Amino acid sequence: MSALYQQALLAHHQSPVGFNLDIKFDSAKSGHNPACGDEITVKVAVTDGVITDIAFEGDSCAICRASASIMCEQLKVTPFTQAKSIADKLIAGLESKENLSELLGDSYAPLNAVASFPIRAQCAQLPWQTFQLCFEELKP
Amino acid sequence: MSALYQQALLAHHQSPVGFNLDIKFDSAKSGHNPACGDEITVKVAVTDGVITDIAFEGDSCAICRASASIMCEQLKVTPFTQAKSIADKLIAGLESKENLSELLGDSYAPLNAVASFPIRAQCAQLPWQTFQLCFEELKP
Amino acid sequence: MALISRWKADFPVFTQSDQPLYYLDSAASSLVPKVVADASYQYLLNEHANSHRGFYPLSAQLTQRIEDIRAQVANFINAPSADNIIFNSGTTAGIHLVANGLNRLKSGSGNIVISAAEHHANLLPWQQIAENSDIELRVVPLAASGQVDMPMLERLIDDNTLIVAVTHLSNVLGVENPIASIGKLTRQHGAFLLVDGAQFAAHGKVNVQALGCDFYVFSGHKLYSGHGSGVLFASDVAIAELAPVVLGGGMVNSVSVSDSAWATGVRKFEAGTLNAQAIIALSAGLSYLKQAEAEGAHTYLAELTQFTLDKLSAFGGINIYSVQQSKPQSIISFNLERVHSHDVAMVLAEHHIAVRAGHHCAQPLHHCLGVGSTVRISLGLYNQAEDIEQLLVGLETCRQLFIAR
Amino acid sequence: MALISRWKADFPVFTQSDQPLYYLDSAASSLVPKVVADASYQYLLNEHANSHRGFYPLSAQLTQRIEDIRAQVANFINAPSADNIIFNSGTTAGIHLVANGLNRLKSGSGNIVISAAEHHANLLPWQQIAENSDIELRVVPLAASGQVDMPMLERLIDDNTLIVAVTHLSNVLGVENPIASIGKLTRQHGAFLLVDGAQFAAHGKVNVQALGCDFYVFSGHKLYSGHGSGVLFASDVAIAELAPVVLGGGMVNSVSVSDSAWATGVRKFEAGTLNAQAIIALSAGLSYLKQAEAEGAHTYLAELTQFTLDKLSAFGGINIYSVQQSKPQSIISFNLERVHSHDVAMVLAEHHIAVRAGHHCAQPLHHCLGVGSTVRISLGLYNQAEDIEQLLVGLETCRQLFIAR
Ligand SMILES: Cc1ncc(COP(=O)(O)O)c(C=O)c1O
Ligand SMILES: Cc1ncc(COP(=O)(O)O)c(C=O)c1O
Repeated sequence: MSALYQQALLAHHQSPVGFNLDIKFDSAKSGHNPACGDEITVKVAVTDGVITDIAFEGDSCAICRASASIMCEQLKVTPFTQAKSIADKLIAGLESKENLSELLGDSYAPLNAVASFPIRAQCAQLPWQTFQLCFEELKP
Repeated sequence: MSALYQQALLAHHQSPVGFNLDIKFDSAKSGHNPACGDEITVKVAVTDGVITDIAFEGDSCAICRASASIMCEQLKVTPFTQAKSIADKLIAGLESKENLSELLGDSYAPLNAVASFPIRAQCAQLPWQTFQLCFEELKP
Repeated sequence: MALISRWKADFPVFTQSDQPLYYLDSAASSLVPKVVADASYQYLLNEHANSHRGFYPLSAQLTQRIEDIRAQVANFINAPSADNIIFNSGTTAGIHLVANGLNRLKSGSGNIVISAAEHHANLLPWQQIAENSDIELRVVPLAASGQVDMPMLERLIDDNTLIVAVTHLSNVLGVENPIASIGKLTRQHGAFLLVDGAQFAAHGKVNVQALGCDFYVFSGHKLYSGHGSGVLFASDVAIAELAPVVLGGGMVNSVSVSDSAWATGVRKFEAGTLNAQAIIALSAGLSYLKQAEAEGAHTYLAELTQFTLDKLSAFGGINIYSVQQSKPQSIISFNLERVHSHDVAMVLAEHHIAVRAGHHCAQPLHHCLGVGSTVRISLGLYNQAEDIEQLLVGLETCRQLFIAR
Repeated sequence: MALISRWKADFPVFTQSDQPLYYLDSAASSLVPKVVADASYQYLLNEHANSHRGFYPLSAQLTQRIEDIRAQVANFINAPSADNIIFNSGTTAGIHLVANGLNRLKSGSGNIVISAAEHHANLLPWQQIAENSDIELRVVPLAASGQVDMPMLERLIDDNTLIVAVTHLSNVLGVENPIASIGKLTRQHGAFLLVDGAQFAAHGKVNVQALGCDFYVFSGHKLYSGHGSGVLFASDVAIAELAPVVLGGGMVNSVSVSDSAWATGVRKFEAGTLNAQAIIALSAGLSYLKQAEAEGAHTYLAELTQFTLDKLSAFGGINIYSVQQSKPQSIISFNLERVHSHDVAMVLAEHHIAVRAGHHCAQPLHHCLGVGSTVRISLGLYNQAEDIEQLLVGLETCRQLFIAR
């Protein structure tokens, strides 16, 4: 039906993982995409170098929200530095229009189509860039 | 041969009347046409309300020079205020693309073609505008 | 009421491919009719030269033609004379010339009054002046009607007001401001009035003398003329106080390494090579528009706007930010509840519908509306009921994709 | 040596009427080949939109295309990256952005160095800065070669020099300046170097990195591209010090009524609607020029220039102001002794010859030459020996009309 808004992406949009800022956290950061007007807040809790909880909230488009949902789903219980490297790869992959499921695994497939819409790639990057800010704050 | 540079105009250009600033004068004024780079100086001597001598000099194009020559030829021994009104008519006539010989007499025929070249009409106007400056200075 | 455009066939883009195009973004830029493209093409092929410079016919005739078009433009907005018309590259460039060229703004004190509905082009230059001097920027809020709040304006203008700068027609709300009343008030306080006509010029008869404005600015590309032309109308008093901002060839009488003297008249505001192609296209565009207006364009577009408003209201779940007006003005902004404007625009694009989503270079206005972004549809001569019906199909898809389950 | 142009047939203007056209005014604006006019026409008919704004294909594809052309332009002048290319409306506009946007020029002290051969576009903005501040304007005279006098330049640049602004190729003399040497000197003193490439860009390979310049400016309309496009190259260091001058839509990240934040990258220097038509025409023009260069255009034009110089010298009674160079550069200025340049231009126009007469927006240079005005001929790809032969016929008429009797 829609090249960009496929079922898998819409599922994340409609039932986002981690859409709940009411968690205990060690770092909270906000991000803003001026082109789109998207605003997001990401919170992360880290214990012994592992992400124990991660959540987001904000007024954002479906792509940003789905991407944030995938992020929360994928990064929970992940070593913090490994999470950072996933974020780096995803952001760069969207920039260079790579196939994200080949790059990072099937869970990222909902975002595959985004790479073909450069103007929207920023929306998918925003949650991850905001997560990077948290990493900068907490990094060892 | 040339629509603009007809024989009569060229004759004035080549043997200009009044091209000699070494006269006794009551007013001397300079004019400048920035579009063309033309520069001219006009000198006038007036006795008892009549122009007794008028002359010009300067670095100018053929049209400006021919127009100045016609001016010197026509205005000498003319009542000052009448000369002023001729100058006004000629300047306005060139602006509104009128036929100058119909407007002012056959002596002005060499300038008839100039009206069809708006960009050059300024060149023909310059001596007369400079004369007007003299009139402003001396006017009763 | 058959809302079928009699002008659509004049625009080749609609038949160039087998993909349909439902273009609802004329406020960003209107499409170009064949007659305008032809005039440009003809110019480029056979008439191109540098105007205002050469004695040879190609250049001299072009100079004459541009000066004739200056008179045509003066006539289009009922300016007193062609000597009040300054050509430039667009509304943004025109406002730049005023904000940086007006002597009184260099005094460093006083205030500037704008409205909360201004496009960034009519906000940022004033904001910068306020930041770099003691001049205060005063922003008049909007009334419930979407117009400038007149009682508030009366309170904010005073004898220290240097200039009032307001839009004639909001590019987000499609609401027309009462410029003539604003002009009266402005004059009482000895302030200048600049009107941003970028949107209005395509939708109504402009009469700068009746409006009582000192500056009126608009862009050719919103008037069916393609890119590259802009017009700055300046009244005689305004010109007398305006210094040239962009400096270069064609604007000086005499230049030495130590000193220069400006040319007289409007040419001193047009440094550099004039874009003759854009000016010729503007001429063709204005003629086209005038003809369409004679054929009832304003009424047609008002009806089509009303039709659109009715359909959107009936659709449900839509917040419309454009206020109902006696004469609806071809621009409508809205949001589909709970769906981001960019998602709506993307899905509509997949339905071959062109709309704009975002803040439309009017972030402060969106702040007032309490939303980050909106979907904007704006109508041009080629639009008809069919475009709106397709829009509703697209919106229905949005609803199904993003909401309904 | 057959001096017949292989490119003339690409320009429809020469066959559009039964009147011949001997166009010798390419330095004012070069004529437009059919391939460029076609690209513009195609754009206006089928591809017109507002770029950098919309999500729908018409706009999104246009955005992509403009960004691709940015890369093409970067390549044309060997800029490090597309992020060093700012689009605007011409050389005059480009220099305006630098003169009004560079932070160091706001300090109010120091000096600016230009040459005596500058076009008003590269003189007036600096003159104005000097008038309004304690910054001193230093004008380097020309050597007998017609180039910037290098020993004098060395004396005039110092550690307080903020920027050196010189032309790459004089639009009057057709003399090329030793920019790379100037660049070296400039860097030693920590000054910026702006190069006015308006004339050179059509006549030689530009390599901004080898030249060592911080800014390089040129206009599309002198590059066979029609009106409306200009390019400002700015190095990374230069961009870091450049504030936006023209303010409006598309250049800000966030705007509130009290404060705004610029967008990152070159887009912040491109406020307002981009002239996509002119940018697309520029792309077609650059491709056309590149192809012609591959076919030997530079050598051909150098030969034709030399041929012209030889013919003019042999004609007698002509003062040629362009100095003999190893590689003559398509521009020759002269006067017919005892005949005003405007009269020459008029008579030539009657012979269907297009030349420029006057000060060519370089009054200070004419002052140095000791003349008020000159006749300038400048060659383009369409010129050939025939044009020069007709020129001599025209000059012979001038001689007969104004001198010989
Ligand atoms: C050397 C030089 N600089 C600047 C300009 C100004 O270019 P434009 O009129 O395209 O802004 C010109 C051409 O007129 C020129 O020859
Ligand atoms: C109200 C208003 N003002 C100014 C502008 C800027 O116009 P331009 O981009 O043609 O300079 C626009 C359009 O974008 C507008 O809608």
